[in-house]
Amino acid sequence: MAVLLLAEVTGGELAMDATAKAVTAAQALGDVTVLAAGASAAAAGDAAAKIAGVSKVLVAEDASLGHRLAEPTAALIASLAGDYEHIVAPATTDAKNILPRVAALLDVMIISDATAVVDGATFERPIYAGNAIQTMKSSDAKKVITFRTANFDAAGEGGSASVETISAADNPGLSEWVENKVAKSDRPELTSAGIVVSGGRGVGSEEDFALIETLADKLGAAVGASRAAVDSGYAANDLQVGQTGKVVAPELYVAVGISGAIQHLAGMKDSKVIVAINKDEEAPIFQVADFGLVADLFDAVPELTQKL
Amino acid sequence: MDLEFNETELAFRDEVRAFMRSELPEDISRKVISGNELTRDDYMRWQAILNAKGWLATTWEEEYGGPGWDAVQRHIFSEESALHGAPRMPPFGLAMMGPVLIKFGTEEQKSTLLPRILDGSDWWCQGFSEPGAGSDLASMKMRAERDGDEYVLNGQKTWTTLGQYANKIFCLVRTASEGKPQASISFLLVDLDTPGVEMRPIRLIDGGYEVNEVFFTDVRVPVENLVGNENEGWTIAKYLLTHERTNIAGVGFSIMDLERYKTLAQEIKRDGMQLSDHPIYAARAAAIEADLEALRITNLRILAETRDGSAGGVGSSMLKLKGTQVRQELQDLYRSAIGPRAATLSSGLSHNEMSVPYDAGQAAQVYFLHRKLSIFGGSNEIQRNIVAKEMFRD
Amino acid sequence: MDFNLSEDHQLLSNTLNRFLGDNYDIEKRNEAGFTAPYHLQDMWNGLAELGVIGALVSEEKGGFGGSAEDISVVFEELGRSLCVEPMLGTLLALRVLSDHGQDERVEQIISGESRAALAVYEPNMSCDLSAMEATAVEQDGVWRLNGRKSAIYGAPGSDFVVVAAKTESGTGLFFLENPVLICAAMVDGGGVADLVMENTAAECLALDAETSLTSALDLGRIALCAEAVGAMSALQDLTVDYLKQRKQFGTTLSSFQALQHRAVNMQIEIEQCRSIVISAVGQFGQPGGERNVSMAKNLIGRAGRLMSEESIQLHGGIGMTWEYPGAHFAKRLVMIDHQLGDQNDHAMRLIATGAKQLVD
Amino acid sequence: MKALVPVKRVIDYNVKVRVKADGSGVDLANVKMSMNPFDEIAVEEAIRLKEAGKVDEIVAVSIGVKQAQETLRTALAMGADRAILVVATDDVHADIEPLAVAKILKAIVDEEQPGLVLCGKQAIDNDMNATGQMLSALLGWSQATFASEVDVEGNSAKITREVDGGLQTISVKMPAIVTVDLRLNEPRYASLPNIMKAKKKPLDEKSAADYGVDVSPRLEVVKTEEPAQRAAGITVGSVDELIEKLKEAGAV
Repeated sequence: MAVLLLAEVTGGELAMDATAKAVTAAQALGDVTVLAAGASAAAAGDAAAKIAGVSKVLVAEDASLGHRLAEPTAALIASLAGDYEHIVAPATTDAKNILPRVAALLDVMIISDATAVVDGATFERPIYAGNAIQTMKSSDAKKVITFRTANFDAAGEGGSASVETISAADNPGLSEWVENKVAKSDRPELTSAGIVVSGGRGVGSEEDFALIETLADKLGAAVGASRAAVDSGYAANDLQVGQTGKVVAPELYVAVGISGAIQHLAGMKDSKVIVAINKDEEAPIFQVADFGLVADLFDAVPELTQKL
Repeated sequence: MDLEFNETELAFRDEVRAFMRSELPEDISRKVISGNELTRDDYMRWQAILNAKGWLATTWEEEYGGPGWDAVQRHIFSEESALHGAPRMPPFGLAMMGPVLIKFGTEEQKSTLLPRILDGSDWWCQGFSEPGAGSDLASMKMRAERDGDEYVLNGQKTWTTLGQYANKIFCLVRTASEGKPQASISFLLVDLDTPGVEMRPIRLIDGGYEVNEVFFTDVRVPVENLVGNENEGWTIAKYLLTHERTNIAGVGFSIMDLERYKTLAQEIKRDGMQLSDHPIYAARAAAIEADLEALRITNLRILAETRDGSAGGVGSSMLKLKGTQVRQELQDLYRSAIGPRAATLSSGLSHNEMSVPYDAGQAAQVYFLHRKLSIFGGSNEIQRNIVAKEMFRD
Repeated sequence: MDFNLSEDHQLLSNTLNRFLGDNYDIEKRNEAGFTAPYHLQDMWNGLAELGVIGALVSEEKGGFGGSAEDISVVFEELGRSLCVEPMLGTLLALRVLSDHGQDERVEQIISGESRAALAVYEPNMSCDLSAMEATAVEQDGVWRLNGRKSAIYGAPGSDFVVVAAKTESGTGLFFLENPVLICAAMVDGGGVADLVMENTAAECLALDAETSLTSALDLGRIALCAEAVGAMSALQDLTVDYLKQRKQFGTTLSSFQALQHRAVNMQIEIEQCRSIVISAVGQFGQPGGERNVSMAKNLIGRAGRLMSEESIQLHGGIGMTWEYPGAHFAKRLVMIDHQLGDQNDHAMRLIATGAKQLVD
Repeated sequence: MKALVPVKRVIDYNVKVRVKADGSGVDLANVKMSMNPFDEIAVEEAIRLKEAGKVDEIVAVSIGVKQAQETLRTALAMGADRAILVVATDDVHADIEPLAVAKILKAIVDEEQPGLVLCGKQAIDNDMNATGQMLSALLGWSQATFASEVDVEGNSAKITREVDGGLQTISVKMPAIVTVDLRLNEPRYASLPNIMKAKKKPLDEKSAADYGVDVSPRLEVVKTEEPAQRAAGITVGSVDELIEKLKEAGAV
């Protein structure tokens, strides 16, 4: 019972949080081999080898594997698939791009965004924006799964897995990377942050979104936003928390001026502690909040920032 | 959007109509339309006619002697029955006992009891309610203690409709003393001529005799009379009560009643004014007519949902609620239309002596009797609870 | 027997639902509905572009629909978002214009280029056209109108008004460009006007248009009833949500049986109203179909008041505030009864049209 | 160039989903159904490409129950030229898995030879996010997921993708599969004249068997449950009280 886990590698570096959480999920299925693939991936492979519970690391370095283009990476994974019963990854946008392609190459179904492992063939996953949880049993010989990291604890460090270098598969040459526009930020990454402060339509403007950012910086938190705030242009696309955006589960989630549409709740309701600040006492967000403050955010947020 | 029945359904309706016109005895329909009590013989005559046609047990599968109708056909049949003044056949054997036996009975029970329902050998009555358990049926108390191959029954049942005509009763009995109240109830069949069974009439508000109370003192019943397993009675009772109830809205009855009122309103004068021209009466009748037309369509809409397999349970609750409101409103309108003569008990005068149409003399009594509509079959408040539960579900 | 909307109607309903949902929130609506010209020109243009105005007239008359069902689909959606756009007045005017060969004017109205209203009602008249007092007399080849018209829906800001007035041959229709109107907002938002005519010169469209007028008014009634059903379901959603959320005595209002039962009664009446609209739509144009229209208007009048009063009561104080959307739905549902004949007028019409044979 | 747009009939975005009491799935009885919102964006993008002269025919495809015909009419009313309905089940509760959908789509692509397939990035019912990627693998075509900008130029297309941490632009060879994200465009409303015109546009009905694809599921649904509810929280009266409670909870 062997598991191949696609490590999350960005610019040659291992995204430790996402990868370590997926390792926890994968350990329930069998012996975990991590694949670190990229234009440069050796350092990421070494880092993955130190995750407790990883028994082997494969490092594939090739220019074609840079920027996570789906076709060459999927071809590589499919070529390795013979040795593994499970092929898994953290449910990042990269893995969501690649793993369904792998599954189709192997003629099996994908199980995306799994939130729990019942047994080697049976998994739980949310459907309808988290309004229902489905338990699914796979009849495929190989299971291809992405795990929603918000639902698993990160595996610890202290492993010492062997590292083996392998070569890339043939690059079909169907697509090329052009450029990245990465939001530069010193703040923690949204999906792995311990604290998230999110703003909604109630914040009212792009300028006033600074209120959210100031509070986040005070708390050492990542910044998130509701779809309404993103659509209104107050916040960048990649900050969207919700069904069609990021799913987060930090220790503390502070929702400011967010009414709490079900699609937003789907992205944050697994957070440990939820705080809601909204002037509308009927806002649905209060139904999931541990601590609700009915107040004008323009008074409450600066006060909170100052007193913390 | 299409409000009409399809061609097959229309042909079926015509067939039912022709049957009603040629086969329904006129003396029976007169009684039904005027609200007179039917005798056991009246029911048995109509039952035999329906049985001969194969149209008696409308909800049974064909292999047991049902006609194999779908929901729309059953609706058409019950509407046409009402519109032509056919008796509403007591549901206890045909609509309750039969489906329960088909679903939960042993082969032996099915093969002996089902034919007896059809040919009229058995008239079943219902032993559910007790003096201390009405809408809250799970609080019933009548006990059945196991003694060898027999159960020994002690307790009382009440509101036993037309028990005076019956030879058999199906009862909910308590067969265990522990656990949830719902989990210690069994479904038991009892011959009414068993020693220790005593039936007494309950005279109702209108002076008539329709329901009974039944007393059980050390009544011994063989264990073979159990339906389903011991302590499975609640499941069976729920199945029986939620088993599709056709014609719950009683649209056909109300249409007949409205027609009857309109005829009356053209015959009666009040202070020299034709009642049909009396602005207050006419306005009330107009409002009822609007409500009834809406109800007719609501009924068809819910029927179409049932046919398409997506009806929620709340549909029949809504139909029961509005249907009984409309019917009670009509009884009230009819009663008031009669005027001062409504106060005269009809049994005191022969039809020839009444100056109003022969069937009008009983209007007040029928009005009082029909207060039952919003109480039985799950009171209207219970129906509101059912709808509310669905409405306020998260 | 099929009570589902046809594919086209479902699409039309979806389009309107989304268009109004995206562009027409309650604050915007309240702002527009009480400020002259009591509607939003860009919304009107949007509705014209989507072909919604054309849905009120048949294809042969230059529209895209025109059946009673088309009209009920459109108005139910308008009701759901409490739209104050002058669709009712436009419907009435369009129908009589298209009945009398005014193809060019019909085309202009459908495209949104110009807008018209129909002046029928008078201070002393409700449903019964024979009670009309306004007159039209031809003098030296010019028709002159006298009398006062009231409750001309959608007239403020319209380009012309079609006026009904008594002629020697019956109830005629007259065309009045740039009329001098006494304009006001309605209690529940939207524009309305009175028109005082003193030897006012007008173009004659028809000398006896009673059949056409009655048909147009009946379609208007169906439209109002469908609008009411849309408004009722939106209001019921608000009310049920409120009962589920609002807590008193440590529990949600929805756990109190006294309130549950009232909400259930409301729900049943909505279903009844939906059914009676289906009945009126299905019978429109059939012999006796006007009775179903009157049944609908009568029932909607009674149920609208029930919905309005009960929803306010169930909301408590918040239901009384201008800020709360539910209050405006509640107002609209009562005021619909005042348009094109109320429950009593239609009960009278039912009585007057006599008994219909229910069993054939 | 021909564009193929697969569209799915799903429970309407605004409907509150309810799990059936017996755990067999979600309740779809009397529930409003609509086109998957991401698929609407894909249809809109195809229309815009056609308006820009880069696409000359738009074929909409839906795979599922017969009622999906209504979803295809929506696509036609928006501006698609013709439609193919593949009836793969008559059970409204059955969800055809992305793998089976991708296989049917592959067969249609082989027949239709489009230069571009535009899909929604995920369907809002099963949230699987897989069909486009799977179709791309089966065809051996280039793949660009989560597109927020699509720029077709001759034999290649420049696609900007929404990825973790920002945006990535890639260039793909045509023919390509593009899955679209939320912010690519604002779909238009189907106007009534266009709804009427759509009635006359061709809609072919096929079955899964016509394409020789086995649609039996690989994943068996064991049960469907309501998600765990969060325990009710408390309302605090002031910022000070909030800070105090957060300290008590160890959250700050």
